[in-house]
Amino acid sequence: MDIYSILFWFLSAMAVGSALGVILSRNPVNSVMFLILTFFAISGHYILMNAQFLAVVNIIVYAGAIMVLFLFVIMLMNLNADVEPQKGMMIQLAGVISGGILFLVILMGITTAKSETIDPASTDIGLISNLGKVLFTKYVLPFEISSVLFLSAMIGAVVIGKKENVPASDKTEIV
Amino acid sequence: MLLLNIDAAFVIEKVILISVILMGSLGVAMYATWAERKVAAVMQDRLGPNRAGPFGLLQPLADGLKLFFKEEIIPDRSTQFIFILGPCLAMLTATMTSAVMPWGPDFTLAGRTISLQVADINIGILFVFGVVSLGVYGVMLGGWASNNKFSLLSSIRAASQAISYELAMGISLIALLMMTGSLSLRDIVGQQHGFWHDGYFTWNFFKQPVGFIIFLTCSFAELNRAPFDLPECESELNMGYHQEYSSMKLGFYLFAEYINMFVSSAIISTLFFGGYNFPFMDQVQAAVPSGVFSLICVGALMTKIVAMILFFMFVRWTLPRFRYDQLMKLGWRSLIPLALVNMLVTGGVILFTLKK
Amino acid sequence: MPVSSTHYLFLSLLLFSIGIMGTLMRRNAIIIFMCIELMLNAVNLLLVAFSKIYGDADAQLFVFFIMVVAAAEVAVGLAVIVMMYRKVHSVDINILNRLKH
Amino acid sequence: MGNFSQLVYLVPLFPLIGFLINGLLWNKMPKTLAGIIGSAAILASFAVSLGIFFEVRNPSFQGPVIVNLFDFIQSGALRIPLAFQVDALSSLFLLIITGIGFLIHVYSTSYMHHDEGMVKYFAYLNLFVFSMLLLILGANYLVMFIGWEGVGLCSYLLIGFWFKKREYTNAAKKAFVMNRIGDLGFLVGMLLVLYNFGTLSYKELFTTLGSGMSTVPSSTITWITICFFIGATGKSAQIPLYTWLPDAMAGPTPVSALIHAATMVTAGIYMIARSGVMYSMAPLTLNIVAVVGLATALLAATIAIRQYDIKKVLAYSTVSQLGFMFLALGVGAYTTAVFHVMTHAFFKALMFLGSGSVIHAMDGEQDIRKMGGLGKKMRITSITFLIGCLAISGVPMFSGFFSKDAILTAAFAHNPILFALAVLAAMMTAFYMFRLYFLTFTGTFRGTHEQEHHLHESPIAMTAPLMILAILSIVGGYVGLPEVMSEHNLFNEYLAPVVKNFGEHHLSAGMEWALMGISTAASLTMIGVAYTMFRKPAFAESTGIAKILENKWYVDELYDSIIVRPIEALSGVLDRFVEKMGIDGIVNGVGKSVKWGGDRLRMLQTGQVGFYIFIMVLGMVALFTLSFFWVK
Repeated sequence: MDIYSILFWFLSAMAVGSALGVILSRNPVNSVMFLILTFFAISGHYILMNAQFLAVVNIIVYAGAIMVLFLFVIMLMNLNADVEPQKGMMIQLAGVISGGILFLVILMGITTAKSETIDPASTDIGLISNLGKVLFTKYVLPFEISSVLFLSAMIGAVVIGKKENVPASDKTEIV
Repeated sequence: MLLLNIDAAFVIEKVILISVILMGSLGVAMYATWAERKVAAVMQDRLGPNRAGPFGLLQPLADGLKLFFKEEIIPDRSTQFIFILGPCLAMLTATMTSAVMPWGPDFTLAGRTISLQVADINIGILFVFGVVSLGVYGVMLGGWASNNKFSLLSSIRAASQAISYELAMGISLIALLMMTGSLSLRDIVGQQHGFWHDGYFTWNFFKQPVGFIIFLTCSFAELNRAPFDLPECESELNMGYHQEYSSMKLGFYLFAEYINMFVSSAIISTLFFGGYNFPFMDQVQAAVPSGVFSLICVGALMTKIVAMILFFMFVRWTLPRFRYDQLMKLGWRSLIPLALVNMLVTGGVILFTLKK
Repeated sequence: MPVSSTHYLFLSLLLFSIGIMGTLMRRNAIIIFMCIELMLNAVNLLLVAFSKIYGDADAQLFVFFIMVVAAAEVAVGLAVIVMMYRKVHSVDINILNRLKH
Repeated sequence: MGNFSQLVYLVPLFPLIGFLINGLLWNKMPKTLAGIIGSAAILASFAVSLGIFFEVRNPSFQGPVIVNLFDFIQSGALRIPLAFQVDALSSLFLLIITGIGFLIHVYSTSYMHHDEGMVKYFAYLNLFVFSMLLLILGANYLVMFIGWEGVGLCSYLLIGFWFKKREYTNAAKKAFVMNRIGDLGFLVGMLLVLYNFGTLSYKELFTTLGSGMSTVPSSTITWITICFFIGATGKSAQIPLYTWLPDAMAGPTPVSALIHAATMVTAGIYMIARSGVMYSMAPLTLNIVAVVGLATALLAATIAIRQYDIKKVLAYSTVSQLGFMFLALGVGAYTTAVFHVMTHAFFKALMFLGSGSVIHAMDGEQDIRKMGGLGKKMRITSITFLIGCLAISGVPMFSGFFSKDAILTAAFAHNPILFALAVLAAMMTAFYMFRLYFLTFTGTFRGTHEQEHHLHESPIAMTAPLMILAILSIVGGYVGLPEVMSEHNLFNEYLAPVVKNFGEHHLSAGMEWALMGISTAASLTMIGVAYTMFRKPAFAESTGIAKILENKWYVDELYDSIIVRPIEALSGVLDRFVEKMGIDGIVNGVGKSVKWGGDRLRMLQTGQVGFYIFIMVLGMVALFTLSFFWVK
C-alpha cells in the first residue's frame, strides 16, 4: 500500500461520497458544495496523474466559474430545501434502479477490458508546456473554433438573459 | 527514515515552513488592522489607537480577545452548516495562496538545501489564480446562509464582481506570462534577479506597466476593498455579507480580508517587483552566508509587501466608492479591452523584436 | 494491489452512474444540470487516466475542449433556466412540460 | 427584286406581333382596331410572301434557301436549329395561307363585329396563321411539329370559341384529342427519323435518301412514312380520324373557312408532299394512302348527301376533297395534290364564307330545310356560291375541273378501279353540292316570317372577299393546265425543283380527253339529277340507307361503342377497385396508420424532461446490453 494507492482510495471515496451528496441532499446549495468537493477530488486525481494543468484548470473553470454561476443562480432564485421539488418514491426508486442497471451493464462490459497498471512515476505529458505545444500545433483549429463557440455562447447567454418588456409588477429584479 | 516513501525530514521541514508562513500571515493581518486604523487616523488628522500598549500596538490583541469572547449568534432561520462554513472558507482560501509563494532563495542548513517555498509547482500562478477564484465562495455562502436580504444582495454583488474582474486579471496576467514564459513563481522571481541586467530593468513592473495597473485595479476588486468595496458598503447594505455574523466568525471574515491583502501584496511584489530580489543582491550574497542572505531576501520581500499594504490603505482612505454599475462598466468596458490590447501589443512586441 | 486502469474505469463509471441517477431522481432543473456536469467530469477523469497510461497528450486536450464546451453550455443553459424561472417561477422540470403542446 | 427569301422570318413574325398586341391588350383594345391590326398583320405577311414567291419563281433562284435563326436544341451531337426553308413548295403555301387568310380576316371584321370576344378572336386567328406559317416554313420536322401542335392548339381555341355552349367545347375537345392521336404518330415518326438518320433537317435527310447512300432498311422507311401518315390523317381528317372536322363547325364560320381552306387540314398534304422523297421509297405506304384517301372521299361524299346543316355539308365535302388529295398523293402525283389544295382552298373558302353570309342573313340558322329562295335576296352570295359549286363539281373551265381531272387521270394511270371509284365520288360531290345550292338559293323560302323579313345581302367587307375568291375559283385552275391542253404545266414546273411526281404514266392524249369527258359528263348528269330532285323539295322521314347516311354511317356511335365505352368501363373499374380501394386504400391507410401510431406514440411525449431522460437511459442500457451480449 503505497502513498499513491492511499491517495487514490481516499480521493475516490471523496469523489463518490460527495457525488452521492450532490444527488441526495435536499438543499440545492448543499448540492453545489458537494459538487465542488467532487471536483476537488477529481482535480486531486489529476494531480495524482501529474496532469497539473488540467487539475488547476478544472478548479478554475468548474469550481471557480461554473459552480459560482450555479450558486449565483440558485441564490437569485432563492431556492432552498423548503421549496425543493421532490419526486415520488416510486419514481426515485425507478431512477435508482435504472441507473444501477446501467452501471451493472457497463460494468459487465468493462470487467473484460484489459487492465493496465498505472505507473506512479511522474510523466511530463500533463505539464503545461507540453500540452501547449500540442494544443497550438495539432489542435490549433479546434482551439480557434472553441473560442468562436465561447463567443457565441456568451452572446447567446446575453440575448437569452435580456429582459423582455414585462409589466412593471412582474419584474423580479434582484441585483 | 521513510514514511510511505517520503523523507520525514522533508515533511518536518515543510510543516515548519507552513506553520511559520501561517503565523506570519496571521500576524501581519493582525497588525494590518492596527496599521489601517493608524493610517486612517493619520490621514484624517486623528491619533488612532493609542491606549493598548505603546502606540496602541496591543490593540489587535485586544480586538481579537474581544471577538473571541463575544456571544456567538447564529440566526434562527439560517442554514447553519453553511453559515459556519462561510468564514471558514474565506479563511481557508486566504491562507492557501501562500503555499506557492517563494518567500526567499534556497539556503543550506546542515547539508540540506532548504527551500523557502512550500511547493514549487510549475503552474504556480495558475494555482494562485484558482485559489483566488475560490475566494468568492466564503462571501457568497456566508451571505446566502445568513438568510438576510442585505447579506444576499451583498454576496451576489461580491460574486459578480469577483467573476468580472477575474477576467481582466487573468488577461493582464497572460501578457506577463508571455514575457516570462513560465508559470512557476520561482522561475518568475528568478528572472527578475537583481534590479538591473543587460541594460534594462529586470523587474516586470518596468516591462508590463499597463499590466501592472490592470492587475492592481483588479486586486482591489477581488479584495473587496475601497474603492470597490460594494459588497460591504455600509450606506447601502448596512454591513454587507457579514451583517449577521458575530464573534470570531466575524473575526474570520475581517481577518481573511487582511490576509488576502497581505497575500495580494505578496503576489504583486513577486510578479511585478522582483519578489525577494533587491538591487546589488549579488554583492550582498557574496558577502554574507546563505542563511543570512536568505533572511535579508525575505526582509526585502516583506518591505515590498508592507509598502503595498500601505498603498492599499492609502487608496482606501483617499478615493470615494464606485457605484455598482460604474464598477461593472469599468471592469467590462475598460479593463478587459485594455488588457486585451495590452496582451496583443505584448505579443506583437515579443514576436517582432525580442524573438528575432 | 496497484492502481490500474480498471480502478479508474470503475471509479468513473460509478460517478457517471451517480450522475444518471441524479438526473432521474431529481426534479430541480439546476440539480439535473449539475448532474450532467458530474457525468462530464467522470468522462474527463477516464480520459486523463488513459492519457496517463498510454502517455498521450491528446486525451488531455480533449478534456480541455470538453471543459470549454461545458463552460459554454453552462452559460447558455443557466441563462435559459433563469429565463424559465422568470416566466413560470419554478425550476421544476415537471412543470416545464410545455414541449408537449 | 430584293432578296426576300432572307426576310422570310418576317412572314410569321407579323402574325405573331398581331397576336401579341391583340392577345396582351385584349381587354383594352377597341374591336375595330383589333380587326385592322389582325388583318394588317396578315396583309404584311402576304406582301412579303408575294416577294418571296416572285423571287423563287425567278429562274435564277438557286435551290432552297435556309434561314437559320438560332439553335433551338443543342445537345451533344444533336443540333436542331430554328430554321426556315424557302423553296417552291413553301412559297406556294405561303401565298395560299396568307392570301386566303387575309381575305378571311377581312371577312371576319364584319362577321364577328357583334361578338364581344372579337379582340380575342383576332388574337387567336393571328396565332393560328402564325402556327401554320411556322409549320410550312420550318426547315426541319421539329419546327414543323411546333407549328403542327400550334395549329392544333389554335383549332381547339377557335372551335371552342363560344365556349359557353357545352357541345361547342365538346367539339373543341374532340378536335384536340383526335389531333393528339395523329400527333403521336407524327412524333413517333419524327423520333424514328432522328434515331435512324440523326437529323431532322429536310435538306440533310433528303440528300441522304436521294443519294442512295443511306443504310436504313426500306422497312424502316415504310414504318416512318406510315407514322407520318397517321399524323396526316389526324390533321387532314382522313379515315379513321375524320370525325372531328364536321364537328369543328362549332366555331365561327370564318374559322371553319380558315381551317378547311387555307390552314390546318392542308398540313397533312403538305407534310406528305414535303416528304415525297421518302414516300416514293415506300410503295406500300403510298398504296395505303391511296386507299384511305379514296375510302374517305367516298364515305364523306355519301354522308354529305343526306346532311341538312349547310356547314356540315361543306365539312363533309372538305373531307371528301381531302380524300381526293390523298388519293393523288397515294398514286404519287404530289404536285397534283398540291394543285388541288390550291384550287380547293379557293372554292372551299368561297363556299364557307358564302355559307357564313347566308347564316349571317338567316340570323344564325344553319338548317337548309328552313332556307330556300335566298338567291333573290342575296345576289352576290348566290352567284359566288354557284361559282364555287361549279368549281368543286368539276365543271369545265372552272378551277376544280383542272385539278380534279388531273387527279382522276393520275388515278386511272395507276389503276382504273381507283379511277372508277373516284369518278363515283366526284359524281356524288356534284350531286350534294347542287342539292345544297338548290335547297338554299332557289325555290321558295321555308323559314319563319321574321327570318324572311330579316334577309339581306351582307356588307361589303364580307362580299368583297367572296368576289375575289370567286374570280380565283374560276381562273385558279389555269396555272395547271393538263399537258393535252397546254405545252407547259406551269404549276408542275414551278414545283419541280422540290417535288417530283412518282411513277408518272404517260397516257395518250386521246385517253386523257376521254377521261375528261367521262368525268365531266358524270358531274353534269348529277347536277341535272339534283335539279330535278330538289327544285321542289320534300323532306320526309328518312328510312333505310338514307337514315344511315343521315346519321353519318353511325361512325361516331361506332367509335363510341368500340373505343369510348370500353375505355370508360375499364376506367370505371380501375376507378372503383384499383384507385378507390387499392391506391386510395394504401395512401389513406398509410395516413391512418401513421395517425393511429402517432396517437399511441404521443403518449411517450409527456413533455416531462425527466421521463425523456429515463427513456434515454433505458435505451442506453438496451444498446449496451445488445453490444455486450449479442454482438461479440
